[in-house]
Amino acid sequence: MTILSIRDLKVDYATQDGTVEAVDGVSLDVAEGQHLGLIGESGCGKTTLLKAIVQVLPRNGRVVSGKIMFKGMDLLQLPPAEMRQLRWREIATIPQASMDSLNPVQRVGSQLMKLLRIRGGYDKRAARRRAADLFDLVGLDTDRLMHYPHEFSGGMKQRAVIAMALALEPSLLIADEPVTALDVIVQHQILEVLRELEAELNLTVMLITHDISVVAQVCDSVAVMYAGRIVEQAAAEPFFHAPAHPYSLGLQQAFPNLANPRDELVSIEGYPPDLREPPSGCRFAERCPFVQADCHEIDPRLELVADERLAACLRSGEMESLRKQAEDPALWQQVEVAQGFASTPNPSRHPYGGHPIKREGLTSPMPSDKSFTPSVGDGDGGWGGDNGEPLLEMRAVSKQFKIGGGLAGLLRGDKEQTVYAVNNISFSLRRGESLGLAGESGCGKSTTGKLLVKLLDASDGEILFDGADLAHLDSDDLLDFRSRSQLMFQNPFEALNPRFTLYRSLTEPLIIHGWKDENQRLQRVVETLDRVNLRPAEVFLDKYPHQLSGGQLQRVVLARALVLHPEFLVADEPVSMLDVSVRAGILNTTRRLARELGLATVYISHDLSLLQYTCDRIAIMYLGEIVEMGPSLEVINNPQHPYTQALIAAVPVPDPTVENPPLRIQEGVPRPTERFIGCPFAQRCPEVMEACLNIRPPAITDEGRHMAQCHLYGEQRDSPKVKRSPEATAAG
Amino acid sequence: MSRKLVSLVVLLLMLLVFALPAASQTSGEMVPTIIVHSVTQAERPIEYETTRLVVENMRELGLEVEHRAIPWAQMIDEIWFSRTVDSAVADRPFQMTHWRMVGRPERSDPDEFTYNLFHSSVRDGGYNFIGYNNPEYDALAEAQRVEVADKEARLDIICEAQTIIRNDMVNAYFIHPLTPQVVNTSAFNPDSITTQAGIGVHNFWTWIGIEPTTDDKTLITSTTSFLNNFNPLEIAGDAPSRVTEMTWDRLMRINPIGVAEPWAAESVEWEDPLNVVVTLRAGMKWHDGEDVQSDDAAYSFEAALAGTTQTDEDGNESFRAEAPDYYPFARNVDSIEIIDDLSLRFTLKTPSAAFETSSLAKLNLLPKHIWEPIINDLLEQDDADVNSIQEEIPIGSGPFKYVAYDVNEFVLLEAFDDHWARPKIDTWLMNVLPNQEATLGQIQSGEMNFLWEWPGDPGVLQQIVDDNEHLDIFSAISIGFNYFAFNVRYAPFDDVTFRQAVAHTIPQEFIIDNIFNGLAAPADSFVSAALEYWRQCDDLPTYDFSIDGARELLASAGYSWDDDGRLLYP
Amino acid sequence: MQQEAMAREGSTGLPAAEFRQGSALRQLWETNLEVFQRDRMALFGLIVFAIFALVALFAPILAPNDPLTPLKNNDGDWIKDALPYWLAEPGEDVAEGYTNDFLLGTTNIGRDIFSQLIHGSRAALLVGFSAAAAVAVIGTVIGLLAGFYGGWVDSVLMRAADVAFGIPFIPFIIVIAAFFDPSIWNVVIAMAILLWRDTGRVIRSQVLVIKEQAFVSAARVSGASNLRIIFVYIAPSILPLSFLYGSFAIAWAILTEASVSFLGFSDPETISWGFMLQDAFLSLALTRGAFYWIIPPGLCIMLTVMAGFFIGRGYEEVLFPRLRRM
Amino acid sequence: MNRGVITYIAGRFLQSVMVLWIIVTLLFLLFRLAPSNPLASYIDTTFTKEQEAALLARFGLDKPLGEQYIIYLLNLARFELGDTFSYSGKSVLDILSADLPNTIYLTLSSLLVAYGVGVLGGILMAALRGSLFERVGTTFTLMTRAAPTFWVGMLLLTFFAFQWKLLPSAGIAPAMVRFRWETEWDKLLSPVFWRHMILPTFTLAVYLHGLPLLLMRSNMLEVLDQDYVTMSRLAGYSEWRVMIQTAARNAMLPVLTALTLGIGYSIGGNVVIENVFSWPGLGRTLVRAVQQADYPLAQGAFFLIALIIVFMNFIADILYSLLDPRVGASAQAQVS
Repeated sequence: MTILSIRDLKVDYATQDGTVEAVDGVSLDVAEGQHLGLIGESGCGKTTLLKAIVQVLPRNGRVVSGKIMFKGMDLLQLPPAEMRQLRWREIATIPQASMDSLNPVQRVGSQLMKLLRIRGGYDKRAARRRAADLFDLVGLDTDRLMHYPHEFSGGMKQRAVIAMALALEPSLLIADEPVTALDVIVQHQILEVLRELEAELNLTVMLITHDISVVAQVCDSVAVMYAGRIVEQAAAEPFFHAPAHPYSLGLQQAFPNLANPRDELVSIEGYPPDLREPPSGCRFAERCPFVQADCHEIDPRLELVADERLAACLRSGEMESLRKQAEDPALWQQVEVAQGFASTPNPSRHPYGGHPIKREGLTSPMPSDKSFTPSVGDGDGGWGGDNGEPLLEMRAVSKQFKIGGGLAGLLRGDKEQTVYAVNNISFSLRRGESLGLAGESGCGKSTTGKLLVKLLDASDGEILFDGADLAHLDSDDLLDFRSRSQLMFQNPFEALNPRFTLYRSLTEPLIIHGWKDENQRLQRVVETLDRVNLRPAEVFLDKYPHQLSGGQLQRVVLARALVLHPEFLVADEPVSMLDVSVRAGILNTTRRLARELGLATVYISHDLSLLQYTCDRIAIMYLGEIVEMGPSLEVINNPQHPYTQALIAAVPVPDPTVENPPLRIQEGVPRPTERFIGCPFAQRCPEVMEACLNIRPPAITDEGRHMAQCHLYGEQRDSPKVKRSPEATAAG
Repeated sequence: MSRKLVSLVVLLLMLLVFALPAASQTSGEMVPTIIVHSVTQAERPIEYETTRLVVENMRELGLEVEHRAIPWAQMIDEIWFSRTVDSAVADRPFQMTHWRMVGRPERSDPDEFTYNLFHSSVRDGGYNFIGYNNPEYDALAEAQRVEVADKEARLDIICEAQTIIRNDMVNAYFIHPLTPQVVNTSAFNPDSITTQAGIGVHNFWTWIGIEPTTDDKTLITSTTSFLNNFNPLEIAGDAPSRVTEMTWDRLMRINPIGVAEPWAAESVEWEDPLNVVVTLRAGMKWHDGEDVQSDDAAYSFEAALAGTTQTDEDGNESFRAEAPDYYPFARNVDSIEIIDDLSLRFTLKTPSAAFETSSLAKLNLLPKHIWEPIINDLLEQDDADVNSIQEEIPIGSGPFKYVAYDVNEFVLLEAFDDHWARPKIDTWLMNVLPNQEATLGQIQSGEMNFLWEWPGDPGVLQQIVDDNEHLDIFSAISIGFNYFAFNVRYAPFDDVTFRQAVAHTIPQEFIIDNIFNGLAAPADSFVSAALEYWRQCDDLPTYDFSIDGARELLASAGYSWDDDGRLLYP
Repeated sequence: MQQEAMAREGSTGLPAAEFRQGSALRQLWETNLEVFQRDRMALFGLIVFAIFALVALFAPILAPNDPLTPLKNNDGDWIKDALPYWLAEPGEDVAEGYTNDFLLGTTNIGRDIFSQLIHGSRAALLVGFSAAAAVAVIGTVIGLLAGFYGGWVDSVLMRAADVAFGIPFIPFIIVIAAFFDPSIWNVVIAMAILLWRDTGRVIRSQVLVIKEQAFVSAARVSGASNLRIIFVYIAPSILPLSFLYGSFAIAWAILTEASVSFLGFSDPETISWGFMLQDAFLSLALTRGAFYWIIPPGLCIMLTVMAGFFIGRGYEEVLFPRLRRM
Repeated sequence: MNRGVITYIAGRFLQSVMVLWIIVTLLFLLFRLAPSNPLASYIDTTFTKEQEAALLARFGLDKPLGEQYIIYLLNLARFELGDTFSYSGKSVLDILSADLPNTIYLTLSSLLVAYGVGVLGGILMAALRGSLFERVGTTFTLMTRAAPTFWVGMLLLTFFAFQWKLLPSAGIAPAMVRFRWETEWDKLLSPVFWRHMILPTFTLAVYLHGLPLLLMRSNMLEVLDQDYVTMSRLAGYSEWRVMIQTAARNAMLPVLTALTLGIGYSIGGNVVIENVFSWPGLGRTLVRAVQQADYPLAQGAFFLIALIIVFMNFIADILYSLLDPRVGASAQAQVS
């Protein structure tokens, strides 16, 4: 039975620069008990659709036409009071950024009880009982009912929000990006909770996400949105095995898959169309590798292409063969170079207009990639690569921070605390080599990155760069080091000075390093922009960061890192802020350039599949220590440390037929303010032995390549297991 | 004979002293910039405007003149404590300033002004801050004090003193203010209001004589100044002084025409120039019910004389009075003898014409049973005097007694039924109301029925009275006066001619008409026209407003002007 | 490769100098421009300031009479309390010979109110702008230093701010004004001593935010020195904030100057609107209902202060877009 | 209350004491090094050198500066503010303790009115954002903030007191009423007192309501954008509940802090209004003390106002940390 039926829904937003048709004729049915995953990249209208359903559109948004039938009622016709009654009792929502959805100044339990009493009609005692039950249901300790939201970890807040959503036993649950921005282990556990609840409560779920692997794990059917339209709708299994729309194909190919690694990821280059003036033909045509002439003219309708499968593509008939072609990343690559400048918030601002530059206009004066071939002994110096001595070496490096100290802290009554961010880590890196640092948030990987480029100084140990200790550089040497090492930042929207034109941002390092000749600087900047595939470079020079999209910005950030021709690059979560469809493009470019230029690279990411794709070696960090390190494939396919095993097991597989194994560890990294005598992971380790609690585990190496710091492989391997009560492993 | 000789010598010496600084000026030198002080416009607009006007006129003489308007507190520093080059608190001694003397009943006798303003002995720390030093004048000032019996002889001396001062032009007097007071004549019988010479209608005689026309026998007035304290041994601001005068009786009081007459004393008999017998009225009571007796009266003087002699490190003895404000008025008393319950005899150290006015009519009668313990206590302490005393409800024997007060807010008095001159009103209330708008609002609305003082624009008051039938304006020439004081110690004000020339730049009439709106009388002496008796002199010299006259005067004394019109010394 | 790129130079057709314009200053200018383009009220404020600035500049020309010298009639007497000619009924007390100059009548001692009003703009703008400049400069420098260097510098400066927050503002000015020669500069000095506190704190916290931003780290990684980071990266980002507080400071300064003048602690030789009101208050303009004397200075104060507020809010809306009207 | 909160409060308290000490020291230096003569108010015809010396001794002004400072600090620590120059037999504390309640009544009543109107107005403005009403309303509020309070007071006086004679123009009550008050209670229970309070309260409120209104409005706009507000909409709470219980409640926190701070600053800022309405409070006493050069009194009044401000700043910090559980020991209230 269909519980929710959307018919030809149109929603638009009035903005200063025109009307944006955010949802443009969407029709969708959700059957009772169905678990529908709605996927698409940011700005495709999926959240707007949700807001339209529950009618909380922002002031400038309005439903233009269409129907939203819920259990036979047209929600759009309901008086507001009745609609309000429906909310939460019938349709519950887990909003995006649900971490912030709890009132920060009210205890979580009170919020839950207030909901139960006001909306659910419970009396005080019943509400308290029910709240405790709900906490149980989502796996939260009932002692935490009287805690404030800020005392909860991210995963716990998410659980609490789920508990609230389920409080009034709704028939439809809409979850908007429920696991985004959570660590992989937490993510895994939240998904597990959702899965269990679906089964237990027979919920109808609509899950909105950009992450197809999440959908693969939780949903039984899928709808893909693109530019305000639904372009494909299908049951999960057929969808994942044989997508019926080029966009779905691209999405699927763009996702790195641990289990089934690809040599080159697919990137759907380009950007969704400007919804103020949507194209008359197929909206995906600009980015589609299979585009043909009529695609630009004819607007394809969502049609039944197979059993219970809907797709909106003129070439849906030839999908079988297109799927084959799509396997080849080169097909998509073609588009990468072709795409120029994306639409910007205010096209009137800059002289080059806001529309994608047509292919024919793109005859770059730079020929192909040929000129990028590194030449040893290049006059500029630094771009050469040799594989001999390590370029960089970390020797037993530690970093502590003190917080809340000082006179002011004393007066304020703060207690001084030490955070042990990085503990005794050692590794070395040769020119041209790439190393990945992985781990949950707070494991010290970003601190390590900052130590490597001397944004921070080590508290103990030595960091040697080309033989020189970073701690003892005089100002000339420091400047030299600065020209040879670079950092690429996580958030491209913050990494560039919003007040500088791109030219200014890119030329700054050159000015600092004494490039006096303006023309030489310009030349270098243009050349570097070309290298990162921002072409024609001249178009970008006088742009401001806010005029560019995230993907473009991240390329600029990369260009800035490379403009001095460094020898060493740290990339801190280079794509985590970007849409899946463009991630691959950045990664491909970075990886290609690193290889071509012989850069030594350190990638920092929470995403193992990404590291597997980009790195020669991977190091897994936990509480400031490297617990395992080795060649990427070795680490991924043959993890030794229980923590690595857990991390890998937690990564969702973008295949509904492969179910993630249950996790044996709990979420929740302890605060790094205490030092452990034994193994730092002992608290959470499923294999914990008595030795782990008291003796520091040794680094066990396998032929000098694969290292794991764990007692399981050392002399203490026979130490008795520690029996642990379930509570001890529970969240906390 | 010998005195005259001494005077002559001193005069010569003085001429020398005056001549020296004058000689030190090279002839033809430019007269330096002159700074004229006044208070700010916010404090007293009238004084500020007058000064501004005169400064403008002085510039016409070819002088560079700066008008320095500063708050009163700072003026004290720059005038009072900056008399000479050596003692100047500010970086220089003052040159010329606007100043004013307010009228008080005890100033009805010319002694205070005659002596204190100009006698050379009070040149360094006293009121002769202008530094006037004229032995001839000193002799007169001393002589008028001795002429107790012969009032006419004294008048001659006073007249001579006035002439000298006028000629020497050490103070350029320009007005005696007319103090305007507004009375609600629907609440009081206007005929029952007494005008006291030089003071106005807000005087003791009015308070006891004013007749209410309705059943509400309350007189409500207000002051813009401060109600700091009600202490019979402390001279505070104007307003509290008027209150203490109503609540503590005195042996004599200054009557409406400015002469001391027996009050709490039934009689005051001079046995000789040094001895006077005072007999109290019978049956007087203190507000607490005790009888007023001669030992109380004697104690009132003893309290004022109380003090300790201290010896400092150098062996110098100094006397520290417990009642420093009243000590000077009792200082001349050598001994007091109690004759019986109601009479007593004062023996003076030196004959004094002003004893009745400035001592018998000045000192408040104190209840000995209350004040003796207080004074004895104070004598034990080194660092406290009567100025740190405030009785909870003060006890006097005057026609009004205290009901309640709140410093700087109000004071509420009630007629004292046991007084032999019980007032016709029952209640007397004074509010502190610094806000003039509020004052006007209240007098119009009837919230207040007796406007006591008016520091603001007199024209406004006139308009209010014109607009309101129930209000009447009363005004009287004050004993006080406004003037410009010159620091005669230094050039150019050490030159009589120069001072006289400056006097010619003061447009007396214009000031009276325009700034005072006619509510002022021209002044030419420190003795007000209100004190008719003491003005029975030959006409004093006049200094008409005339810039040209002033320039001629300067030219004749050898001053000249340079090409830019700046004034040059002779 | 260099040659190749040199050769390309011609093909881009863009001389390097053209991109140099993308300086922080230009951006700052654009922010300022944006404030006044976006916000009509801010533009209104700017125009008000401009008009008053012109009036102040040309006050001696615009004012028909000297503001302090009483006007005299043919008899040489002061023309006191003359009504504005447009208020006076025929035959009423309007001064002969001056009628058309008496736009707003005269004071109780015959000063021309209109001329005072014009001259008053000088004091207001002088005090307003110099106090604002002092507050903004001191606050910005202190905020920058405290935020950027942290540690004991921060501790000392922020403790100083706490002290400044603990000192009552108007009483402080009164005491200063009473102790030193009355002058409009007392207000400026007192504001400079005390009011940097708000600016300083806000700028400090903003610097803390900017300092942690990736683009600053990026500059550091590129080898930029502390001074370069402060002046090239941080300062331009917080300057609009200084302007915001500066424009509010203009408003506060004008208001404060008026209050202090009203209490009688100002320089009587300097005509200001507050002084006029004090003069009116003491001269009982209220009782006489001389609204032509009371209303104009108050309106002028209100107008200039509002101008400061409007401009400040304009900056606020550009800097903190969340407050923007939707 | 846990240990952390207590150490936090203790720390803040210590800090406030330090701040106060610095202020007090500055105050001492300011008054001692002032150019005017401290004895100006004593000058009279009969003033002699000996008396001057005696006076200096009486007020301890003859001692070396360092000694004076120590004595001054010790006295302050015992809350002894010394004797006034101009009121015999009254200590500074006597005068100030009579003024303080009046200032507090005026401050509290005006803040109460201002914050009541401001908070409600702010909510209304936020709810009606973008409407003509909002635009006119905020502009009007800005106008009231831009108008000098004394001028507003003057105009109100002119109409309500002088022209229409509806309300009294000055003071806290006629003396005939006032002298019957024996305790503060008598005063507070007297309708006459409240009648006198109307105009100054209203004048102050006209000025003061702007801050809470604008603050509330912008806080509301900010809070309404927060996810937890969306969440409570999604949860089906009524709009009233969303606006008032969730949004307004959270938006109120900074306003409450501002109110706490406002008490301190208003007590210092009421000076002008107290003078316009002859309100016998700290501000009027301060101005008169300065005019009379009664330095101990001026210094005492200044100290008392500073003490209240520092104390209220302290309370605001504490309040903020108590009201908002997120503000841990390290956070600092950033409301000004």
